[in-house]
Amino acid sequence: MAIDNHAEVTSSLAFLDSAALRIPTLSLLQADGSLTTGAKAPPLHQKLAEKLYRDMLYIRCLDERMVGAQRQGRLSFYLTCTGEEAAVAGTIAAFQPEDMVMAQYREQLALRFRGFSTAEFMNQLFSNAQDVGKGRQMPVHYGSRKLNFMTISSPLATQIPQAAGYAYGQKLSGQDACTLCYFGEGAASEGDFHAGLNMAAVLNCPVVFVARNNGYAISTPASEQYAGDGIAARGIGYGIKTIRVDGNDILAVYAAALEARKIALNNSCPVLIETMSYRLGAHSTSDDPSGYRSAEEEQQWRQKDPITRMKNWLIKQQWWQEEVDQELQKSFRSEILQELKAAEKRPKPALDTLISDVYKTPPAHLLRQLTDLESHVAKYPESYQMHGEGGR
Amino acid sequence: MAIDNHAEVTSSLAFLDSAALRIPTLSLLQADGSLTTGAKAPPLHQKLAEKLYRDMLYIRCLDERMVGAQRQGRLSFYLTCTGEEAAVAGTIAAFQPEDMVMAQYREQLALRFRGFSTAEFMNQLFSNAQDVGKGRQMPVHYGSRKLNFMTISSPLATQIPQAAGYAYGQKLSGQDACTLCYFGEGAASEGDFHAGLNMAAVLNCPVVFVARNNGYAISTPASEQYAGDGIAARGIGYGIKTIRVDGNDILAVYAAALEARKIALNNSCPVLIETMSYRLGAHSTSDDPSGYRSAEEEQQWRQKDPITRMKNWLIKQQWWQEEVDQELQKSFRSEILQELKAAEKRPKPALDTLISDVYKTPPAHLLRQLTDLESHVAKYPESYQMHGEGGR
Amino acid sequence: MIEGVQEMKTSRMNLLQAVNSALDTAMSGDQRVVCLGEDIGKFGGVFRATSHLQEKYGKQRCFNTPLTEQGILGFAIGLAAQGSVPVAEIQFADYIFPAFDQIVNEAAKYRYRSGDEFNCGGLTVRAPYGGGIDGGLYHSQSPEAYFCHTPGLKVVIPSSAYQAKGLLLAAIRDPDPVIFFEPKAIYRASVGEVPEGDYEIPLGVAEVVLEGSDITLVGWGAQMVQINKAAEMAATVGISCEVIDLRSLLPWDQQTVADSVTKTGRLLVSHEAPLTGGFAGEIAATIQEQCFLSLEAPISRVTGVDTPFPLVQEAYYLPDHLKIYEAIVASLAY
Amino acid sequence: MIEGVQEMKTSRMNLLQAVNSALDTAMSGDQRVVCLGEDIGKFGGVFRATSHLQEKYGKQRCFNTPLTEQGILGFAIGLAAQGSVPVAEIQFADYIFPAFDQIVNEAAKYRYRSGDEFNCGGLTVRAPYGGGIDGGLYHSQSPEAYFCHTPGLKVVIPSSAYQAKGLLLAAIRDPDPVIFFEPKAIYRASVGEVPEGDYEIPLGVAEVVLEGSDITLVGWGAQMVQINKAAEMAATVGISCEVIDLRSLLPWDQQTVADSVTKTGRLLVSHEAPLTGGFAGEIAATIQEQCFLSLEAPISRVTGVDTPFPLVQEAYYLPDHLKIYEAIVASLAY
Ligand SMILES: Cc1ncc(C[n+]2csc(CCOP(=O)(O)OP(=O)(O)O)c2C)c(N)n1
Ligand SMILES: Cc1ncc(C[n+]2csc(CCOP(=O)(O)OP(=O)(O)O)c2C)c(N)n1
Ligand SMILES: [Mg+2]
Ligand SMILES: [Mg+2]
Repeated sequence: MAIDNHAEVTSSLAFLDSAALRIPTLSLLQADGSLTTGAKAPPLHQKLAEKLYRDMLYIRCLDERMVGAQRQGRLSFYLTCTGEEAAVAGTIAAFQPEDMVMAQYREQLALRFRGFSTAEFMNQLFSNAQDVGKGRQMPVHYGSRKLNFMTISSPLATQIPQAAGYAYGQKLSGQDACTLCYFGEGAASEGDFHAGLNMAAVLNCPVVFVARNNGYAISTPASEQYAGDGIAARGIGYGIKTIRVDGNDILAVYAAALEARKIALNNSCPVLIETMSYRLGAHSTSDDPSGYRSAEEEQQWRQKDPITRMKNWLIKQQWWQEEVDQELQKSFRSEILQELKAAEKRPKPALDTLISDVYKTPPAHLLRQLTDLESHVAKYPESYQMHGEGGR
Repeated sequence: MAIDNHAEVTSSLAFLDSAALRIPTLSLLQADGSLTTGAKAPPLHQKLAEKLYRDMLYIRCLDERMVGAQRQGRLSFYLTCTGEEAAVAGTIAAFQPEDMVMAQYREQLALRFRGFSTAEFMNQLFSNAQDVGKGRQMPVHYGSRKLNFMTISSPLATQIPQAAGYAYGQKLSGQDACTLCYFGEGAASEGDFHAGLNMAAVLNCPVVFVARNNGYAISTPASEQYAGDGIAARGIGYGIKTIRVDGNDILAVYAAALEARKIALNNSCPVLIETMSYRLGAHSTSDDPSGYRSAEEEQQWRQKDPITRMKNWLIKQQWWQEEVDQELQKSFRSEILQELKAAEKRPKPALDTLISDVYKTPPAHLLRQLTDLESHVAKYPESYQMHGEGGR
Repeated sequence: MIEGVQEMKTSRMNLLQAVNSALDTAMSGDQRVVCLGEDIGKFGGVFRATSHLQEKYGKQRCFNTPLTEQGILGFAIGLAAQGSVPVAEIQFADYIFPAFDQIVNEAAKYRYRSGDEFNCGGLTVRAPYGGGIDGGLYHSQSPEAYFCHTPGLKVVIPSSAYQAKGLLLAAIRDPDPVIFFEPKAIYRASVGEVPEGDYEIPLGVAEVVLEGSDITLVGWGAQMVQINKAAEMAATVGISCEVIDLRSLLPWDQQTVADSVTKTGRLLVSHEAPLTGGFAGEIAATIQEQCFLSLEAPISRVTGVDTPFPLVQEAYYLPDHLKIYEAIVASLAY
Repeated sequence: MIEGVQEMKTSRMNLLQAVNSALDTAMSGDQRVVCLGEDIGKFGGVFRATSHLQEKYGKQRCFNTPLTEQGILGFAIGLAAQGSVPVAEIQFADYIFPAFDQIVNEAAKYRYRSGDEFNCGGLTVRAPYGGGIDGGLYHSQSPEAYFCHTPGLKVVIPSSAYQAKGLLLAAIRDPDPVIFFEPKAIYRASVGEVPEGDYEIPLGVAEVVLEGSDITLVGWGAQMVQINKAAEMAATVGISCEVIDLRSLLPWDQQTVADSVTKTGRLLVSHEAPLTGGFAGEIAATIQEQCFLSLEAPISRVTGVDTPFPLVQEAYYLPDHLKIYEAIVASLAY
């Protein structure tokens, strides 16, 4: 019968507030690479640990290089993961290739982890004819069917209810797979967040939500985004199993994510992980954070760099040496630069990519518009240079 | 600095769930009209108590009569408050006439409490020329500027962020008044609920939200609406002071609401009250609950009737006698029937109410459309009979 | 008529039953078809379009959602992207707007923005629309034009029981997202013989309901009742109307309309939605271009007034057969 | 030119600065004016339209909201109903859709449904719109037609710094809710002398930018750049264009356009939004009716293609001066 689960009764008039629910932050790894007292490291074996570290380093190199390239005017836009590498690496590593990833836009590390190549990054960033997205979206809106990475969409939070639905479909069709959904603490203010988490809980969807709380949504600090105890406290309200982790601590993130996937699949239910971290860079290349936050604040967080922290741990494990680091970065940088140069020279998509994929098959009116356009362009070829393939 | 309020750290991997936050239900009055042990009644003096009881009884009579009238085909639609009278009466009574009420649609009791007359109810229900709403909305979409009761809008939950904004405006313009916003547990699934509560909390809006949890949204039971601990648990997530009350217990509701208004105005902040009750009738006259719930379930809740419970208390206080009840109902019924008959005979609004109020001043294209329509109607007068005033 | 349909066993159904039959047919034929929406489960929906489907196909494939249209659409898009074939119900078309972003920014652009890596083509959104039920502002709207301005969507509106089943089956199986508006005013009033089996009516193709020579009348959904009535009235004064039921609004069958106007020299388009920005404007703009030299009178639009949908003023607001008839006469007299 | 404006001190401003100046003027003149939106506070907005307003008028009157467009609109409607005069910013017009329900079901119908007991007429919604900044699908859209189909709203789009300030001040003080789209492509490129003081440009009135005799060209916002360029090209081959900047789309100035077309006999309408269901259709439908006997060629629409807004294909998608010029020539040759 309805409502009877709210059974506990009181006769004392008391309002509860955030203090009634304090969600601690899971933290296993200290800045120097040693475990906190009482901490138990997750089963992260050497090979995977090294891969994660390499991927984090790679993305740091990629981000630095592409911000530079944007400044040089070689591409219009870029957006880094800097500061949040452990939050992304630690979560994606706990999932299987069959699991669908539905990300916000700052999770290029998840793609790298699954094998997205430098050339693939570059083709998207430079909107060339080899971009599987056909050059239609702004830089960093990656997607890959073969890697089960859903194409990024700019409107924030829309992927959250979609992820619930995707996960429901996975369950319905009997797949042993779940969905991993990333979003920022800013996006969590959207109505779609509410709809998505509530539906996932009510409809028992095997989806793991990762709320990347990096303290800012462009210029808006978390303190002007919400008044409660972060995003995690909301999970409890939806009846979702929830954990908060130190997002700069790869071990804590990985431990939580491993367990989260298990719960989601075994119990057919959603799980929420809130990763507490900091966006070390600008929001994007269009942004200048000095207009809304202090250099000191940034500096404090730079000292908590998740990559350094992991390196210290790896070195303590004797799985890594400082020297390898330099070499690796060097080789990453040269590979990136080489692919960048190649990608920017590749031809752009053909004219007809303007109208394909609007529908599965272009209807008559779109074909007519294309034909009209082709004759117009033929009349003014010099005015419409897109370096189209086949001279179209 | 960002995030540092999430300070508590743990090294043990544990997911929290609904069990981490159990919100009890405030209950003061028992079925027989006696207080629960340890309960302290709120300062509800005799005159107000009697008024509340009369208003509850009145609305019960009105609802019964109008459901009957709908069955007779005298009006197209009606919707009752039956079962939730205490939840509405107990809240509205704690507020001042200057406070704005933004309701969902099942809160006719709040209007009655503020002095909406039987004729005013009827004019709206019969869409006649005396309806201040000019006959434009379906029955029960009441509104009254003079009573600070915002006109009801059918799209659910839209009033929730609006209430936050209204309250912000009250504060900004220095009014010593707040906003009282009602909605159902079903409406609380809408994105607007999330936006409204979060914004109210972040922007410090003096608004009291009353979530009427009556177990159903049309046919959908609360168990298919949410998986957490009701609506109250969400309040904590937003950092809003929150209380859950037995919605059939007028004393508990009134006590909570009095305190809520105080908190909202003194602290300039939102407060959330969840009233646990049951929709005893059909969703509306278009609905038949036998298709989705059992008669036994209804019967169980009928025994918790909030009006009977209050009467028992009043009688125990020696403020009321059973006999008065019968008389009062009789006089309510005859007044209602009389006004009903008068209202259904009143003329309908004039033709030009079709185009007025779309804008403050009708623009040229609308005036032209009206003129065209007038000549058309003049040609076929018998086909467009709206009993318009002045034969228009 | 579709091939093979002639031989099928038919039964008398109203439009609502035809919708239910289409859903039943789709669900029984394809495991991947899933129905979701507010109150559509055990209860079968507030209009009962999904009656008995949960009984037949289980709670996993026909289920109530929480009360959130943006959530329903988001969820359904995800389901479709995954490979399911969701049919989402929005309880009234008036309540589709909270889902507008998911529809126009997400569903409509899903395939395009990914370069066809992903799509949500399996998605169908059903919603009862239109006036005629004393519904006032929020149980009467005809929002089709909003969606017709959105490349990537298909928009379909049946006007009879037979059409409802055939078009809905086609919509469900169409590889693009389809918005399917059902004329609730004639949910029960529109009754006809409907094949019990499986058949489709192709999307994007209009139906010439009545051949005529003096003027072309174009409409869709419940408005066809008014148009047909007006055509009958016109016939009594010797005016021969060609009546076209558009059925699909996006993409719409320009050829059939243009051919007809080339023949008749006159066009009238009628819809319940307000005039300004309504889809009649698009049709008029297109046809004046394609048939410029054939037109003997201005294209006439008979539509709702530029106001919100009223309640007691509804009869004044609606473009009924009398208004259409008058416009026909005016066009002929031009 | 507005009366009294001639004597005002002016300074050189771009369109963005003119918007900022309008907000500053409105806020300093009326305590009730409040600015809200994502990142508009301390930071002054991602385009800096609200620069320094928080500094000047305090955090209570110029503030960041949480990241929720439906919330921003709902909140602003409540503020307006209460008696404040909110100016809500939507960061990009592409992100206005989550607020669609609050705009079309709530703001547009607030006064009507209450019989004028309540209204939210103080509301103004500002949003940068349009292409030209390499923004792709979600930083380029021109959604004006969606709003123009919504009685109860006013829709305004400036095309210059001078217009931006005068129209925005009029919009803020207008007693009806106004959607104000700002052409971000020319935020900085459009520079001109703008009065430093307070002035308004009336809503609902078009501006004849250039008089001519052969064809009427109608547009708004950033598209005026292309239209003017095309008119110049046409002049070099002896075609005389009358150029009309609509400025207000809802309600729109039918009289000025109809008078012009009656004179020129030809009409071309251009906008960035896709063709089908775009506002050019409404204009064409209206004018073919009002000027039927004057038209010497079909009304021509030069618009975006019926696709989502692309990125690298943007130059193909956009209706530029060359496409407009070709359509002018074709119309004259008809
Ligand atoms: C619906 C919508 N509104 C606004 C924007 C503009 N916008 C892009 S990113 C962003 C901030 C997002 O912050 P957060 O979710 O915290 O993610 P972060 O950038 O910190 O990773 C905003 C406002 C958008 N993309 N979509
Ligand atoms: C946006 C929107 N979606 C759907 C509806 C249709 N509808 C009207 S009432 C209702 C159920 C509301 O339930 P709840 O909020 O619990 O309120 P209650 O009726 O129980 O008081 C629904 C689905 C609506 N009015 N608005
Ligand atoms: Mg963030
Ligand atoms: Mg309810």
